Amino acid sequence: MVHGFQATLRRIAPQLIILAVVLLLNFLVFPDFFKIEFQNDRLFGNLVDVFNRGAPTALLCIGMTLVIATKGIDLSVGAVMAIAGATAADLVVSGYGWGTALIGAISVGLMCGLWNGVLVAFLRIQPIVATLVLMVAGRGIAQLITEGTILTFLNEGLIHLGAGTVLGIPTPILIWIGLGAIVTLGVRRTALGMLVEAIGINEASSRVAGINSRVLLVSVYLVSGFCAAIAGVIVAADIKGADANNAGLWLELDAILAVVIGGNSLLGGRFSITASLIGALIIQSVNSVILLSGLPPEFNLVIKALIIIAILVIQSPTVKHALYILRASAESEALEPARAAQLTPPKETAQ
Amino acid sequence: TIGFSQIGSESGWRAAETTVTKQEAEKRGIDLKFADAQQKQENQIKALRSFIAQGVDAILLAPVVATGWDEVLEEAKEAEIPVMLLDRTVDAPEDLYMTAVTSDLVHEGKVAGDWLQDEMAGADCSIVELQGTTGSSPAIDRKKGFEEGISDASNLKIIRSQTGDFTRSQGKVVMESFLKAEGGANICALYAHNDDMAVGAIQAIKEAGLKPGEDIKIVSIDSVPDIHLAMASGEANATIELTPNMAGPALDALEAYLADGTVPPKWIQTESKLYTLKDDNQAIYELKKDLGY
Amino acid sequence: MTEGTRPVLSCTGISKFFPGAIALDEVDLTLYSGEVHALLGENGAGKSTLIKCITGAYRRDAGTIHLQGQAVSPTSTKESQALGIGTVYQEVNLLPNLTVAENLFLGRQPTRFGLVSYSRMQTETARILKDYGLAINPAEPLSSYSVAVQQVVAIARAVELSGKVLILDEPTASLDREEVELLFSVINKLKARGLAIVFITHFLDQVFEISDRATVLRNGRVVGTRELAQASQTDIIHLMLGRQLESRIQERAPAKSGKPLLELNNFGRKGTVDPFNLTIHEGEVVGLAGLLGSGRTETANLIFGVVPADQGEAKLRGKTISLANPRQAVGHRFGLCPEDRKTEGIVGDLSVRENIILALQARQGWFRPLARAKVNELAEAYVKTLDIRLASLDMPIRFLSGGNQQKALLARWLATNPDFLILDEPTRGIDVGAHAEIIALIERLREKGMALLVASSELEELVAYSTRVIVLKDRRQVDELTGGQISTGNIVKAIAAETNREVA
Amino acid sequence: MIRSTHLPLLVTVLTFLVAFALCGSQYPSMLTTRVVANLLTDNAFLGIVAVGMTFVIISGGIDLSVGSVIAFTGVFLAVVLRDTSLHPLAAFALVLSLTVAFGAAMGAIIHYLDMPAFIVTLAGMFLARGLAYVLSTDSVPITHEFYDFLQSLYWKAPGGGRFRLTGVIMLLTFLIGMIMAHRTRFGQNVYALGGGAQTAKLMGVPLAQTTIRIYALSGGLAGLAGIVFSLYTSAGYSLATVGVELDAIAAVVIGGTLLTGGTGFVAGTFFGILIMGLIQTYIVFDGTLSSWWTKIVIGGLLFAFILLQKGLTWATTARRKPLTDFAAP
Ligand SMILES: Nc1ncnc2c1ncn2[C@@H]1O[C@H](COP(=O)(O)OP(=O)(O)OP(=O)(O)O)[C@@H](O)[C@H]1O
Ligand SMILES: Nc1ncnc2c1ncn2[C@@H]1O[C@H](COP(=O)(O)OP(=O)(O)OP(=O)(O)O)[C@@H](O)[C@H]1O
Ligand SMILES: [Mg+2]
Ligand SMILES: [Mg+2]
Repeated sequence: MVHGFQATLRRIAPQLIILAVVLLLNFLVFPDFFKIEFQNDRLFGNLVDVFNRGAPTALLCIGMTLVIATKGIDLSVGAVMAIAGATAADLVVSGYGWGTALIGAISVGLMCGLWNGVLVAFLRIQPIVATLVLMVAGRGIAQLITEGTILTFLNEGLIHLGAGTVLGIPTPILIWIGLGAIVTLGVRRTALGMLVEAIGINEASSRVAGINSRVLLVSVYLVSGFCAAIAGVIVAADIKGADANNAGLWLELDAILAVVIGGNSLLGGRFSITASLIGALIIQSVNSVILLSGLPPEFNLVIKALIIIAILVIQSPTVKHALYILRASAESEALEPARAAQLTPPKETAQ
Repeated sequence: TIGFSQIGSESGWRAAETTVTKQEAEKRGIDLKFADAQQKQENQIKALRSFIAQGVDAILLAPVVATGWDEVLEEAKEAEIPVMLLDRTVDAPEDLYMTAVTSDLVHEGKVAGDWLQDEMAGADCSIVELQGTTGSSPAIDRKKGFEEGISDASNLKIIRSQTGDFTRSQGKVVMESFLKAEGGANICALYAHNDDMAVGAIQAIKEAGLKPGEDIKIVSIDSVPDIHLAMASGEANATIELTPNMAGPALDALEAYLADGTVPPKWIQTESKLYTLKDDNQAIYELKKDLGY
Repeated sequence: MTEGTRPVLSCTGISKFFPGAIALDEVDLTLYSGEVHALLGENGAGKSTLIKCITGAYRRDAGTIHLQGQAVSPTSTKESQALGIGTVYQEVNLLPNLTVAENLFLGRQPTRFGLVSYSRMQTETARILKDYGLAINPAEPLSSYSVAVQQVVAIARAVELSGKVLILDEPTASLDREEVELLFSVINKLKARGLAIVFITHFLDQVFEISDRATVLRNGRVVGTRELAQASQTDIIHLMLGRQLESRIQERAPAKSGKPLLELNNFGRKGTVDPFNLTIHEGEVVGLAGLLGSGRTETANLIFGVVPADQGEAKLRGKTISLANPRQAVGHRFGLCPEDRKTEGIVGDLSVRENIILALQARQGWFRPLARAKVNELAEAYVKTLDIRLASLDMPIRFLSGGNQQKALLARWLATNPDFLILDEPTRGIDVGAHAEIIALIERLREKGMALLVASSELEELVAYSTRVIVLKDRRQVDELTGGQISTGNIVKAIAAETNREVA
Repeated sequence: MIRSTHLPLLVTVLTFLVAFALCGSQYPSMLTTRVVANLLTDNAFLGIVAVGMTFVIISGGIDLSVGSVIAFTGVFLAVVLRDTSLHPLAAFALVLSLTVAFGAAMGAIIHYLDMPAFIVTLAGMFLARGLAYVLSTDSVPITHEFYDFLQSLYWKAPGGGRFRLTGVIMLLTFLIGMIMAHRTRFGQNVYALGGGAQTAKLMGVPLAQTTIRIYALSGGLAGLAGIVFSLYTSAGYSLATVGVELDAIAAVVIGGTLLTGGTGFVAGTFFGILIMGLIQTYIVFDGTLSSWWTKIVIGGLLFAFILLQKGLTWATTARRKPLTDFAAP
């Protein structure tokens, strides 16, 4: 397994480096950034906030990574978050326990995933359009549940999921790391990961090879719905209320961005959930820089856009390729100049 | 038949306004055509044009933004359909609409500023501000009003100001970062452009181990039920009411006009009532909680 | 070909490196006006890579190219087209979403008042394609035609673009005898016009029929250039393989008719294949013969459930089974090596290793991953048996040469150890050495008791391994040949007979 | 001759006509020139960006930045006209060159850095709106005689409908777009790119040039739409037209263009726009839907249209196979 670990490390190295750089940026605008205290029975500090506030995006991008690996995209996750949050809130407000509420929210999320999956896998509607339907209608459904108000609740159990701590660590952090680990192991310790990649790369071939691509497709949307439901519950629990209109608004874009920053191709195929999760942390750290910088909010978007563009440019295949050649020739100069050219990586598009 | 072009349902307050408007229309036996614009001006213009094409008797418009209404209002005028503006006026010649029932957003901010100035009574105070959605007119005007309100008090200073998008969760997130960036002890008051953000911020303050309402004074705007609940337990200090009943006065004016041609004033200002801990907040909460907030 | 004339195209010292592999090592190639120059070599020898380097599709790592004495260095196919080099790359490279006419004229559409003139484009297209015996609607999207038709259109496009040099990389792989003849007549015309033509193929008969000279590559190096008038097939094969091809005398164990394995009754699908009856026994190779579009591929796809049948029933060892999709077929221990390896075969970005175990893993289920050791063992074994040339098992399969991809696909199905294996054009794009190897392999599998259904356009090959041949025409079974009846002549006769019957 | 490839277009047109007739039978006042004129005027800006979006989507890409670019254009114009004495026409030229350059820059990044359009234009979306904020968070009214003049250009049809200049601009854009898509080499290259970039490249399509032009076109049209929008509202507002990119994408898809690229029609997009406008008009005429039901119904209708299209396409292509074969030599 040492081999596997090294491969993973090599895969996520660029993301780790970028994360480190953005965290350093945080440190520059706010020197106490890395200070972590134990206060009020909980870990307290900006770094903790990054992990805590990154939870919804991180959760979403677990499912999103799988969906994107199949060459799909799930635009509905933000709306599903709202529906799930509203469901959980509605259940506890009408007197059920938090367990029931959680199960209810998850069931609703799975139903949404099923809907998307069926549209994509059986009706063969293109994912972006198929999930657009739920993205538009879903928020309406959520508001139907809350009737347009912020459905406030006081159920301690439910609130604990979003605002509580376990051994001083905020629960959302534990949830996303836990779920991320479970799903990663779930796809990598079984054949699922490879099969998902196969249908993302060439569905026709995979089908002929005997892979049940439709069920697999539905499954990834189910996972995405599940993750979105959990994220929705966390967001609602965090503010002790289900805000159908704003919960998860535009968060699907952040999740997609995180997956791409994680180095996964939007064209499907090879994926790494770990890298996506780091991508989510990167995005949250960028948000943190913006908040800590104290600049007027008019500049928020420009700053975010510029940082993201910088990250993406560094990540782009062309730049990576150039860096690779630079490194290769530097290394081989020391070793054996004649073989330097041999390290030119495959690149059909290279001119 | 009256057409009502509503902005959307982005907040509890907005939902309450819709509910109240529908109730007011029903009370008067009016057939209300409701159009939700999903926060988009273009949709509101479309809705207005459709109302005109349909030949409604009057139009209620809650404009998402002040500019850009001249053209469509002219069409309405030409079709002799009176237009009443709710909760915000527009930058258009006055003859294009009949009346505007609004609160004064700048004034609201000023009331908040004045309250804080009185409350601090000359003591130094560093304020953090949670703004509304960047670019929205309540955010701009409430900021302006508040700054006016505290301009004559050199002891009051805004040290951080960031947008919380009018939402509870952003309010909480941004407050968290304020608390860390400035240190909880260095913040003496919070001014939030709406109650939802204040409610979120209260949670952040509590999680940081501070007492909202005591360690950090909190003043916000709207007077939604949840803030009164917080005030009832002393976790918030003041709120300025923005009544969701804008349609009532508008419809009254309309009825009077139709009955005997009474031309209403161009601007019917609703009261910006200040609630503080002196009021019976529990009672207000009970009163308001079923209004559809 | 005239000695002493200046070469049209001369390439010297062309090299191309890939990670872990030297695809081309100082390759020289000289083309003279009015010659057809065959480029030969085993799978993975570097033929396609050389073409891509010359035409600017790849950036070459070393070497110079002179076109009519002028040093040129095209950095894109657009530039090489502008220089008068027309190319057909190995896999059909046309755009399925465009119409036939649009494909033919992309980049050089006739215009009128600055706007593209469709009517002219279409009449021109019809005129050009007539030379190739193709009477198709130029306004239909290309995707509605078979690979063979697309191949012809690709050739026609390249011919139109080639002012000086025409390069054809395995253009005849999916063509039938008749189309090949038409192609050759076009080539001869171009030759007479003084073009230099590069012709890549694994059919040596065709090489000797049309080419003047041949350059042979082995492992990315030129091992020799020969005047074909003075060389024999054996010489060339020796040059290619670096060894003699031991000609196996087909001493076939007589077809021991095993138990019936699969019984298809009235099996068919409306508009695709007429209902047919077919019983396949263990230890039998059933060949499917027919012309292009006769329905061989469609029959194979139907039996494997790629396109589900809508009538008839299938019985496996006497029990009725459902064949609604490939998954069920795989579950019944069937295998299908599809005709179109690019779109239905390989999973391009997965490694060769993963491609080989894909079907086996799919059959095992999602939650029972194959052990790593087992995977490696399987993959290595097949790479060795089938002689797949690769730099590493971890490289994405799309970087393999065409013939090696085909072998990897074969390995995928052999790894599942099927009871019944359907092979659709199993030797397409496979070099002579491997070709013989695959025929021997089919023989071995049959002896082990496997049932096989093989569709192929190469009649010699069908004759070599079939114990029974079914002849298809217009999506119908028209004849069945068994035992001693099986010969190339009889198959051709069977196809022709039907036509005569219709005419009569 | 009706070609099989034109089927999706036909389906869209039919869908629109049927839907319009149905709406009309329920609300007869929908069959007036007012409603027709409104459909054109109110959707003018959306139609214009959708033309650009059609090109982008046919090429296999996507442009998420258009909504923000419209907002930026509006704010830019408003600020320039407020703070300088530039003539609006000069300002138009200035802003159009800005947005074309912006689009071209995104195209260049997509091509040269080999990055997915989705992400590049997402960053573009943040950037354009961010720049609009930086220019002004307030909504800035535009008061200029020239604007009044342009707004006074309309033809009042019997029945009260006003056909305005902006509607004409949209129709012209569609016309030119159709010619560009189907009758120019550039258009053919766009389709080729959508069919497969690698293959197109091997066939000699200039990828860099085409990609850059496509996004420049989309950016430019977003700029034009921004001008039209500023005429529509006489103001520039940084929060305007949020999410318009999704409306445009939906219209393009309803119009029969495949998001996977390679097939589609500019004319189809026009009917896609009309269908979307019709849905909205119908909802307002109905007037009983609450905020949330509005969303649900819009989503539901979107789904219904996609399904209808799918069904019709299936029903008609199932039996389609060319009959021609190799002619006997
Ligand atoms: N992009 C790439 N990365 C790594 N190796 C490659 C790449 N492309 C080709 N190769 C290797 O280069 C060698 C030459 O391949 P090429 O396609 O030129 O063979 P070929 O002679 O055309 O074979 P075939 O007859 O099977 O078509 C092969 O071993 C192949 O695996
Ligand atoms: N010459 C042709 N002209 C037009 N369409 C053709 C032609 N040949 C095949 N087709 C179409 O291509 C499809 C594929 O036919 P199919 O592959 O079943 O035939 P085949 O006998 O397997 O031929 P091949 O040798 O190409 O594999 C059929 O739907 C047929 O209509
Ligand atoms: Mg080759
Ligand atoms: Mg075939």
